[in-house]
Amino acid sequence: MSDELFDNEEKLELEERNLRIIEALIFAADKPVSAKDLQPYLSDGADIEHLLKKLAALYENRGVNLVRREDEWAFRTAEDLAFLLRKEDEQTRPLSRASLETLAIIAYHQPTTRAEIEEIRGVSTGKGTLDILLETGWIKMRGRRRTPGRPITYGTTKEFLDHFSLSSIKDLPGLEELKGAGLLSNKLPPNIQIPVPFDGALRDDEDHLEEEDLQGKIVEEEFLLQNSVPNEEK
Amino acid sequence: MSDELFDNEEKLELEERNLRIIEALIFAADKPVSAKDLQPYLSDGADIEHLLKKLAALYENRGVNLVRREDEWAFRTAEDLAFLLRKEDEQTRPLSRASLETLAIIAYHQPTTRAEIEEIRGVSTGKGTLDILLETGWIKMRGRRRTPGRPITYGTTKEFLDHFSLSSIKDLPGLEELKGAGLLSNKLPPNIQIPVPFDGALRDDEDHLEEEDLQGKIVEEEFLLQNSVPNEEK
Amino acid sequence: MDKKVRRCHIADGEYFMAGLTFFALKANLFCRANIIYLAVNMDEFDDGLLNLREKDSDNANRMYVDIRGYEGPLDLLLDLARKQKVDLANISVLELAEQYLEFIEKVRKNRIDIAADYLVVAAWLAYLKSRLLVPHRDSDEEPSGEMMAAMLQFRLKKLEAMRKASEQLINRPRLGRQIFARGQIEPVNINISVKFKASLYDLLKAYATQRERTISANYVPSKRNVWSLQEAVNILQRLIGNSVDWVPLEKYLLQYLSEDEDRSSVIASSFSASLELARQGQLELKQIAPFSSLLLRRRKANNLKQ
Repeated sequence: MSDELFDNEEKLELEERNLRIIEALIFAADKPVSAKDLQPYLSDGADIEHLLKKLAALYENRGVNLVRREDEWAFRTAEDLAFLLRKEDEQTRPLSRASLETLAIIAYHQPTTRAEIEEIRGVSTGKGTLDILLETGWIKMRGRRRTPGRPITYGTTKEFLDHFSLSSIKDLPGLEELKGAGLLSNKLPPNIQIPVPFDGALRDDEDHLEEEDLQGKIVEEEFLLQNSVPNEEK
Repeated sequence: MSDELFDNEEKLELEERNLRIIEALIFAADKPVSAKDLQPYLSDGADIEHLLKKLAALYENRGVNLVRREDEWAFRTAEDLAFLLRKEDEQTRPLSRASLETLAIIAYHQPTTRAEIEEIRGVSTGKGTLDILLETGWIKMRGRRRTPGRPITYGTTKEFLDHFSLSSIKDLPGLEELKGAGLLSNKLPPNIQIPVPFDGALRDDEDHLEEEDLQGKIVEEEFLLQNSVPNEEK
Repeated sequence: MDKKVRRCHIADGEYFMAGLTFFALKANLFCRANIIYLAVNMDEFDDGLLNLREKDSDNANRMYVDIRGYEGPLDLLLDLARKQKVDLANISVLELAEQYLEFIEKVRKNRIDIAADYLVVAAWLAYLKSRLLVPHRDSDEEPSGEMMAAMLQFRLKKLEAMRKASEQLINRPRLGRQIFARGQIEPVNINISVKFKASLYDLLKAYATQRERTISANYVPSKRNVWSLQEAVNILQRLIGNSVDWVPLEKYLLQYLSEDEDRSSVIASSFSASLELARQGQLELKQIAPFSSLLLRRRKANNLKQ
């Protein structure tokens, strides 16, 4: 009787040892491990299948589970904790110069079209620039101008005012203030004008956006852009 | 009474969940994780230290252990299973005796300077020796000693602890003995004043590293080394 | 400690002795230049050792001393001290000093180049020896020989302790050799959401800069109306026609002088033109007083001709 007890205890000890070995081997392995891989490390006659199932049961409710993939075994994060392995990371990035310039023009000249922006900047606006600005949430598509080509008009949003700590769009400094701040030189020709920005409701020359605009498809085409560049020199 | 019971149950459930989360996060990470890193994922007011100790106890006799590396935690295969897993890695060349001795001196005497290392070893430290150790990531430049010549002080890193399976620098083998024998001191044992290895924040007699130190240019010069050898006989 | 070095054997009692770089540093009075980094010329050294070996090969009572495997003089000294087979605390420093000096003599006889620090240490050990032999006087400012010897013993003990510690350290279960981290790391998927930032100043600066840039690019300075000489001649010819009355120049130019900007150019050019026409004999010029109006008329002779 006591012999049997002793035997049993020894058996349990051996099993425990086998379990620890399996645990360590699967943990350290750089890929899932099969029963065959484990065999050489275990005591003779060990029932690997049984041991693996026992180990899997041990980890069943833990943060890490021992899972079977076909005939191979690996540790994996418990499925309900998978969210831990997703990380939301926020990156702050400064706006590129092109984006910043475009944003500034939209702010001052709104409602304005892409063609007008290009005309003021003297270069064509890359497709990405407006996309990025739309992504920032600082500008929005307002409507479509009632001119040939029906170009989309852009304007700034409340988020824009928030970000730049402006209580209203009229707080944007005017010509004299820009000069006073040294941002504009005094040698400018007298005919330079800085428009009064307007971010209110649609103007008379603006139509509502169409269904497809709202779905994010900007249907302006190149020839429209070219044609709609107003001739300022007149 | 039943409310209390319920509260208790809820508390246990919460703890269980926190344990699972810690388990999953440390399991998934590729390097030791600090309590601070775990914090955001746990319920408010969770006692992380307690949870980590509980989890460590849970894994104590398993094939994989939760081990402490200073203020960070990681899962590592059990030490007693080393014979199973032993791998001779052929890629990393073994450390030279000079490097190993230098490493030991830095570990036991930290924060220490090159001059002090040379003094103990009785030879000048080859240019490569410290470089190699810095490259292993086991030692780091800590700061500069506030003595003439402002020599750079060296100390060990967390990677050092992790590599040599030490929970903290106080676990260095034979440390107590050495301390008792006054062998970590610069002075003869009779006037015992025993420095203890220290890998914490900069000490009173250490300055921060300078910009160029961090760029990897060690600007200690030979004459500094010679001049900064402490005068032991006084 | 496995030292993969050539061994040399020398006669019993001939210990290779070396000293301490530390003391070498201290003793740079003895050897100002090339204190530490003068290497032993190994080739020559080896030859010397070979000679030694041949010479002493018949000596049955021999001792092996590693040379090349030593990490400097202190290392060698430690090994030699161990060969005294006593506790480091009980080594005879005096004996070590004597052995060292004998060694230096021997090596010099064999013309083996030896690093300067060995020589420096020899000098230091000779000094130590003398301090040990001469009784210490209280008035002595220098540390006693016993003190210096104790220091040397202490240093040897420290080095030995560190050596032992380094062995213990490297024999610990090491990550990636005996202990392993998780083999399959589960990558953390990071969703990066980009947040843009810009300051109002940046915005205004950008606006002002580009407005200024594009305006200056389009700016065309208005062309100043400059009459060339030929133009002025033609105009003057036309204006004067066949008039033979004296008429002031500015009266002819009345319609051109209304523009302030052009005024000086018109006057200058037409004055030059009038001189030119006078030279050609087509006009006659007259001025009644200095700075008064210039009067012009068609020359009569021409009129007659026409």
